[in-house]
Amino acid sequence: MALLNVDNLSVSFVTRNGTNKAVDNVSFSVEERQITAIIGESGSGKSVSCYAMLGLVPSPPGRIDGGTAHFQGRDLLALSEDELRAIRGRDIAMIFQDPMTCLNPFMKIGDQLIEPLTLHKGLAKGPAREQAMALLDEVGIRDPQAAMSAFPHEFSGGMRQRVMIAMALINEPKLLIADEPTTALDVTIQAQILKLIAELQTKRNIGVLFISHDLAVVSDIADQIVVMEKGKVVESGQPKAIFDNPQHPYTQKLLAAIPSGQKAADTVTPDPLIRIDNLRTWFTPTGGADPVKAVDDVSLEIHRGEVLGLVGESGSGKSTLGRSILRLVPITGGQITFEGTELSSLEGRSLKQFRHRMQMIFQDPYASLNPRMTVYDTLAEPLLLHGLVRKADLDQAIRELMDNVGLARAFVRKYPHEFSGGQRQRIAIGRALATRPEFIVADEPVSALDVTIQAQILDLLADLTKEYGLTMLFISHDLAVIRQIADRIAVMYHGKLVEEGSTAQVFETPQQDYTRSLLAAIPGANAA
Amino acid sequence: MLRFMFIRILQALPVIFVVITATFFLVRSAPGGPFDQEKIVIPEVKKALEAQYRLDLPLHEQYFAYLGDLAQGDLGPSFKYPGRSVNEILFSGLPVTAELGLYALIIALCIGVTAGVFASLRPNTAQDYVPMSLAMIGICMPSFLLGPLLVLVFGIWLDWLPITGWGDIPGDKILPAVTLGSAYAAYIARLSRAGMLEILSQDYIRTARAKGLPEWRVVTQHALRGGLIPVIAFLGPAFAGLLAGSFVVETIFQIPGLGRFYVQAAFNRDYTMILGTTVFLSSLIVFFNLVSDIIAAWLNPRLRHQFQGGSS
Amino acid sequence: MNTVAPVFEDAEKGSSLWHDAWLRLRKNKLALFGGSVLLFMVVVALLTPWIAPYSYEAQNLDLGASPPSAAHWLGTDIFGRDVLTQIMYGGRISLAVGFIATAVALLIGVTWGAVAGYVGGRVDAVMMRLVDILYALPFMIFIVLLMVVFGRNILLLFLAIGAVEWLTMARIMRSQVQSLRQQEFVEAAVSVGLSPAAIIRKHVVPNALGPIIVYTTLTIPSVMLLEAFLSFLGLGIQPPATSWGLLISYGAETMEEYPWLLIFPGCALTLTLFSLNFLGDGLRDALDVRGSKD
Amino acid sequence: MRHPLSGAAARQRRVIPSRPTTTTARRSSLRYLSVFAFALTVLSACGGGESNVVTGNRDGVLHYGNGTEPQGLDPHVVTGVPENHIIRALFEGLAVKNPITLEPEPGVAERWEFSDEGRVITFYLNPEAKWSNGEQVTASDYVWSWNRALHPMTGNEYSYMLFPVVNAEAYLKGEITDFNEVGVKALDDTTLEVTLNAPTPYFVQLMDHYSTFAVHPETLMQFGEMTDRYTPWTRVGNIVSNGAFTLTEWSLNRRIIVEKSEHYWDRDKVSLNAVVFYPMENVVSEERMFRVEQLHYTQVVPLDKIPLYRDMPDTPYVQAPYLGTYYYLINTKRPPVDDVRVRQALALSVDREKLVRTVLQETAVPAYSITPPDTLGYFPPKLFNYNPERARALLAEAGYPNGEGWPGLEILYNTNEGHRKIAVAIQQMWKSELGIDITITNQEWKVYLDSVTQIDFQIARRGWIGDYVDANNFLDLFITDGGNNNTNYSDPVYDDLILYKAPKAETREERYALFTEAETMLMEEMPIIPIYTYTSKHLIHPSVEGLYSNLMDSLNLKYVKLVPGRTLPEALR
Repeated sequence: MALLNVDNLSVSFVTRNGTNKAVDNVSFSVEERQITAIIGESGSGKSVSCYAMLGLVPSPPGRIDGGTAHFQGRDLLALSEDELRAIRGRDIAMIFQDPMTCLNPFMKIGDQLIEPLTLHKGLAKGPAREQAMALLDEVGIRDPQAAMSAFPHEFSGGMRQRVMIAMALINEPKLLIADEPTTALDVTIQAQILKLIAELQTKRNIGVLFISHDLAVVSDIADQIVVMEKGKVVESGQPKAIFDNPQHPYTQKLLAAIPSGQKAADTVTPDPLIRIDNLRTWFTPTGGADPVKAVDDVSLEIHRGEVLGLVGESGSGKSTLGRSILRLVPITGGQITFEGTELSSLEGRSLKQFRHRMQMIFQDPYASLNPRMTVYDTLAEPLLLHGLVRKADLDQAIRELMDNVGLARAFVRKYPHEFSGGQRQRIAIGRALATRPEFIVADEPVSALDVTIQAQILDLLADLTKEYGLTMLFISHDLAVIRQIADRIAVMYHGKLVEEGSTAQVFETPQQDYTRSLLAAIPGANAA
Repeated sequence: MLRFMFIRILQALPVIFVVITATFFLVRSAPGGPFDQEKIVIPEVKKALEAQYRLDLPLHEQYFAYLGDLAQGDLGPSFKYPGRSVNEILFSGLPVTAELGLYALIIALCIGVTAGVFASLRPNTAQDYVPMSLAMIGICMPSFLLGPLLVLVFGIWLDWLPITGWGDIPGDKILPAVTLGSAYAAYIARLSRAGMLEILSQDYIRTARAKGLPEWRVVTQHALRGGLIPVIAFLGPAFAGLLAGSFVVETIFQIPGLGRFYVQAAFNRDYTMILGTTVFLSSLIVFFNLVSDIIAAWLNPRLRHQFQGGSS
Repeated sequence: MNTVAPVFEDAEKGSSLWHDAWLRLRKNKLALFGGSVLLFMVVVALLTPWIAPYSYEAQNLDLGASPPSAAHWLGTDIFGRDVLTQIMYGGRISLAVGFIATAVALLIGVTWGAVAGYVGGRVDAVMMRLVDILYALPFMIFIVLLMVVFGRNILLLFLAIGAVEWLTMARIMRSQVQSLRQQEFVEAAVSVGLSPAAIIRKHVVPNALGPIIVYTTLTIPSVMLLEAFLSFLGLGIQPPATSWGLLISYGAETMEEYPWLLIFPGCALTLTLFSLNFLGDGLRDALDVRGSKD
Repeated sequence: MRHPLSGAAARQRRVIPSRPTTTTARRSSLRYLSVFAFALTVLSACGGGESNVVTGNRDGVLHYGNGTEPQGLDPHVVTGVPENHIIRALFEGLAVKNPITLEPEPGVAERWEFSDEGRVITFYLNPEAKWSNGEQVTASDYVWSWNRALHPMTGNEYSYMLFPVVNAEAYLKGEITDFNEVGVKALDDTTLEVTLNAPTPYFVQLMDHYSTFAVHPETLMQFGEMTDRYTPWTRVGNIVSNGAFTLTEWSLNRRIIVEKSEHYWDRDKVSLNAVVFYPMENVVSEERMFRVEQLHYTQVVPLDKIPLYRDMPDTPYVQAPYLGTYYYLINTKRPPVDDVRVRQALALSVDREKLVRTVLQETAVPAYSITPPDTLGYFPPKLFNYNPERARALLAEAGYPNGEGWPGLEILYNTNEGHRKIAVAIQQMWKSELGIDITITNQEWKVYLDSVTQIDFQIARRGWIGDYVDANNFLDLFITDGGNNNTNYSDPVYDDLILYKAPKAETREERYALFTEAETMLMEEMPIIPIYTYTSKHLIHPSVEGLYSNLMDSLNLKYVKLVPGRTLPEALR
C-alpha cells in the first residue's frame, strides 16, 4: 500500500470565460520513504493536483470533478474541511516555491515555526521552542537561538527555504509535498537545498512528492518520476528508464532542453566595443549607513560580436554592472567607453543618441512589459521615438520584428498578460532589437522560464546574435546556461570580478575556488 | 529611529514656519477686522483697541513680535475673548476634542475594520457589497446631516441617549463620537478591505493554511497584521483631521471642544486665535503623521530593522 | 497559454488602451447601469430649461412647503417652489461643479503627484512640502480671500474646490508612482530612450489610474457637498439658483417638519454616488487589462 | 497647562487686603460648601436620569439657553446679547427697568432727583447695596468705573452710552485728559451727581445698560491697570459683583453657573438658587434640548418649528414685540437706486403682510418706518402701503417702464438662513411686480460688515436693535455721516431736527412731533426700505414664572420663580 495513492483526479476552474480543465484524470502514487517527482511546465496542472488534495485550491473558481486521493487509507477528497485541516501540517506538510513570499514577513521565525506544534500537538510554547530550535539546527541554520527571534527578511532565500523545510518537518509528517522548492534559488543554493531534502527524507523516513519543471533538478534525488503535460500524465517510471528511454515526445523534449553542450568557439577578433575601467557603483542607503558597494572597481572589455557571460550569485553585483553600462543607475566612479566614446559623462540628448545603440533584456518578462500597452505599442514606441521607420512603414517593421522573434503576427494587438512567459520574453527581445542596437545586456533572460522555454529562448538569442551581429553581455547565475551561449565568461563575487576567460578555460580549468563551487552545483550533472 | 524622527521633525519645521507666515499675512489681508461690529465702533475706541493688541504697529513689526512670542510658547491674547489667552483656550478645548476624536477613532476602527475584513473574506458577494455600499454612503454623508438624524432617532424618537453635552449625563458621548467617526469608519472599511484582499492573496497565507490553521486564525494572526498597515498609516492624518473637523459635531452636540474655536476664529477674524489654532493643528498633523509612520514601520519588521539603524 | 483567442488581423492594431477598456466596460452590466444613470442625469440637466415642470424661481408663498402631490410630484419648499424643478436645476450646477472641479483637481493632482513621485529627491521633497503647507493653511480664510481678491465668480468655485481636492490626489498619485518607478518596464522605457515626460505620460500614469479612479468617484459627491458649503460662505452660486448640496443642507434643517425637502435631493445625490461608484469600479476593472483574465 | 491663576493662588488673591473683611473665611467656606452641594445635585441628576428641568425645579436652578459663549464678563469690555444676560445677573445698575413696563425702577440707587431743568441728576445710593464681598457700593465706585468706561485706553465699544454726560465724549476722544472735568461727582458715599449736556429723558434708562455699571475698583487693581482689557478679574473666585447672583462656574463653551448672592440688597425677592447658562449655538439643538426638558428657556426658536408650537394647547412658545427693525439699506449714490422714485417703487412693491404671513410665519410685524411702533409712547407715521400699481408708475417715471432698460440690482446680505429667505422672497416680489432683474449676494459676516461700512453695495440687508427705548436711538442713525448711516443719505434739515431741535423740546408731545417730522422726511427720501419689526421668540417651560415679555427682551432673573410639578404639554411628549 502506497503512502499516497491518487486515482483519476480531475480538477477544473470555472471562470467567466468558461471551464478550464486543469487536471484531467491524473493518477500517481508516493511510496513510503520514497521521492516521487512530478515534472511539467507551468500550467501543466502539477501543482493544482497537489493543492486540490489538501483543499488548498480556492473554490470558486476551482472545482474537483472526480477521483480519489487515498492517504494512509483515507480518501482526502472525501474529508470535511475540518478533518483535512487536522491532516494538513501534521501528516502532510508542504514547502513552496518562493521562500521570499511564503513566510509571514510580520511574524518572528520562531512563532511561525512553533505554530504547527502548538496547533496540532497542543504543545506549550516552551517545549515547542526547544523542539523548533533543534530542528533549525538540523536544517543547517547556524544560530537557532537568534533565528527564532528573527524576522524572515533578515534571512537570505536559501536560509528561508531551510526555515520552510524545518516548519514543514516539525510535526514529523508522513508526506512532504515540495512545490518547486529550489526554482527561485541560485544554483549553488539549489544544490544545498536538494541535498538537504534528500538527507532529511532518508533520515526521517518520509515520503516526498517533489514538483518541478526541471528534469535535471530531480534527476539526482527522485525514486519515481511522473511527467505531466496539459493536465494529463504523459509518462511515468523510474528516473533511469525515463532518462535513458523516454517514450513520450514531451519527455524527450524536456530531456533535450536540459542545458548542455557548449557553444562552438567563434573566432572573435579582440576588437573592444566596450571598455570598462575601474567602474564603481555604490548605493548609499537612506539613513546614512555605509554605502553598499554593488560594483567595486571592475575593469572589463567586451569585444565586438562576442557574447560575454557574466556569472555570479544574487547580490554579486552582476545586474548592477549591466545597468551601469547602460547608464540606468548612476555610477560612482570609473569609466565606460563605447566605441571610443566616454559614456559616463553623456547627458540628455547625446545620451539619448546612444540609447538606441545599447538595449537591455530583463529577467522578469512579467515586470518588464508595460501591462497596459499592446505588443504593437510596445514595439512601435522605440521605432517611432528614434525615427527609425516612417509612419507608413511601421506596420511592416513591426511585422518583421514579430517574425524575427518568433511571435505569431496575430498576437499584435494583445496585452502582455495574455502571453506566456516565453512569449513575453520574445516581446521583450523584440523591443530590444527594434532600435537595431549593437550591444545588448541580457539580465538573466531565461531564469524565470520553464526549462523547455528556456532552451527555445536561448536558441533564439543565439540566432539573433548572429543575424544582427550583436554584441551581448549575458548575465546569469546558471553556468549551464552560460556555457551554452557565451564565448567568454566573467565571474563576479561580492562586487568584484574574480575570474575571466574563455568558456572552455573557465569550465575546464577554473582558477578560483568560487568558480569551482559554482561548477559543482550544476544540477543533473550525472544525467547529462 | 531617533535619527529618523529627528529628520522628520527637521523637515516639518520649515513647513510649519511657512504655514505660520502665510497664515499671518493671509488673515490680515482678509477684509474686516477683529473689532468690526454691526454697530459702528467709535474711531477713537477702535484705535485704543488696536493699540492694546499691537495692531497699530507696522505689519512686519507685528510679525516679528508674534514670532518672538511664539518662540516663547506664547500664542498671544485672544481678540474675541478678552481676558483669555489663546494658549488657555486651546488647552481648555483640547482634552475634550482629543477625547472626542479618540472615541470617534475607536468607533471608526471597530466598525471599519470589522466591516472591511468581513467584506474581504467573500469578495464580490452580498457579504462584500452590503458593508461596502454602506461605507460609501458613510463617506459622503455630511455630519451636519448625520448628527441631527441620529439625535432625532436615538435621542428623541427612541429616547435612548442624551442629545447634547459632554460628560454631563452618562452616555452623552456616544452620539457625537458615532457621528464624527462614521465617515472615518467608512474610509477604514474600504482601506482594510483592500489591504486584506491584498494580503489574503499572498503566498504566506497559503503557507498558514497548509499548516492546518483554522480560517479565523489565518485571518487574525497572519492576515490582519499586514492587511491593516494601510489603516494604521491612515490613522495619523485621520486623527489630526478629526481634531480639525470636529466643528460641526461640537456645535450640534454642544461640546466644549477646540473645533468650534478653530472655525469661529476665522469668522471673528480673531487673528491670534486663527494663528494659534493653525500652528497647533499643523504641528499636530506633523506629529500624528510621524506617529502613524512610526507605528506602521514598527508593524513592518523590515522597516523596523531600518529604523533601528543597525548597519548589518 | 492554453486557450488562444481568435486570430486578429494585423490591421486592427489601431486599438488603444481606452478603446479596449471601452470594449470591456460594455460587458460590465453594473458599470453600464451606472453610466446610463449618469448619462440620463446629464441629459436631463441639459434639457431642464425646456422640460422642467415649473419655473425654478416662481414662488407661491401662500402655498408654502407642501408634501408631494399630483401638482408637485416631489412637493414644494417653503416658498412654494416645485422641488422636482429645484432638483433638476440643482443638478445642472451640482453635476457641472462635481465633474469640472474634480477634473481640475485630477489634472493638477495627477500631474503634481506623478512628477514628484517620478523625479524624486529634492524636487519631490519641495513639491510635497508645498502640499503639506496647503493642507495646513486655514481653509476658511483662504476662501474668503479668494472671494475678495477675485470677486464672486462661479469659476472661482472650481478653483477653490480644485485647490483643496488636488492635494490628496497628488499624494495618492505620488505613492503610486513611487512604486511604479521601481518596475522594470519603466527602466526598459528609460533604456529605450524615452524622455521622463513621455515615460510619465505613457507608462506611469496609465498604470496608476486604478486608485485614482476610485478616489475620484468618491471625490465627486464630496465636491458637490463642498460646493454647498462654499455657496453658503458666499463663494459660488447665489439664490435663487440652487444645487443639490444646498438643497440638502436646507433640507437638513427642516428634516422633522418637511422631510421631503431632504429626502428627494438626498436621493438624487445618493443615486449619483452609486452610479459613479459602479462606473468607477467598472472603469478601473476595464482599464486593468490583466483583470479580464479571470 | 495650568493657568497661573487657577487653584490656590487664585483663591488667595481674592482676599483683598486694602479693605479688611472679617467674614471672608467663613463666607468662602460657605460658598465652597454650597458649590459642593450643587455639584452633588448635578451629579445625582446625571445618575438618576432625571431631566435638568425636574432637578432644577426641585433645587431652584434655572437652565437657560443663552446663544453663544460670552466674550467675557467685564461690563466695560464686552458687547453682545448673551453677555448682557449674564452680566445683568451678576451686576446691577443704578436703576433697573420694570420687567413689564420698562419704566426705570430703583436699583443700586434707591431714588434720583432731576434739577437744573433736567440737566443734573442726583442718584441716592442704597446703603444696603453691597458688593459680593460684603463691601458697600459707593458713589466713588461709580466715578472710578465711569472713568474706566470712558477712558480712551479701555476701548469700551459702548462708551457712547455715557455721551450725554458733560465732557464724556471729549474725554473718550482724548480732547481732555482730566476726568474731573467730566460731569460725574461723588458728593458722598451714597450721593452721585451727574451733569448732562442737555436734558436727556432716557438717561436713567441707560443706567440699566452694562456699560454704565460699576465694577469693584480694588478687585480690578489686584489684577492690573484700570484700563486693562484682558486681566482675569472676571474669573470664578476673582470676580466681585453687586447683582443678585454671583459667579460660581465658568466652563468655556460648556456652561456658566451663577448662584444667589448673600449680599444682594434685595435678596429676599430672589427666588432662584442658581442659574445655568448654556452657550447654545445650534438653534435646532437648543429646541431639541428644550423638548427633552434639558432647558427651561430657549433664546430663540427655529422658524420652521414655530407653527407647530403655536398651534399647540398650553404652548410654551412666547412671542413679543421687540425693539428692533429689519430693513434694507440703499446706497443713494449708486444707480439705479440713486433715483428716489426707484427707491419708492421698490419700497411700495414689497408685500410685507404676505412676507410676514408666509416666510416669517407671523413671527414679525410689517414695518413702514424705521422706529418700531409704541417706542415709549411714540407711534411713527405710516406713510405708504403695499401698492404695486403706484410702484410701477414710479418706476416708469424713473425711466424703466415695465422694467425696460433696467440695469440690474444686487441685494447683499450676510450669510444666514433667515436673511436668505427674506432676500429670495423680496427678489421674486420685485421681479414679478416690477419686471426687473435682481441678483442676490451673500457675504461672510466680516466681509459684509466691510462692504456696508464702505457703502460698497446697492442694497444691503440691515437690522437695528435699540440700545434704549427711545425713537432717538433709531432716528439718529441717519444723520449726515453717522457711523451707522451707511446710505450716503444726508439732509441738513433732518440733522437739525434730530441733533438740535428734538433735544431742546420741552414736552414729550413736542419732542415726538419733531420725531414724526424727521421720520416723514426719511420715508419720503427712502434711503432705507423698512421691512419688518422684530419679535422676541422663546420657549419657556411651564414651570417658569416671572419671565415677562417686554420690548427690550430684557429679563430680570431676580423675579423668576420655578414651580415644580408642571410639565410640557402633551403634544411634546
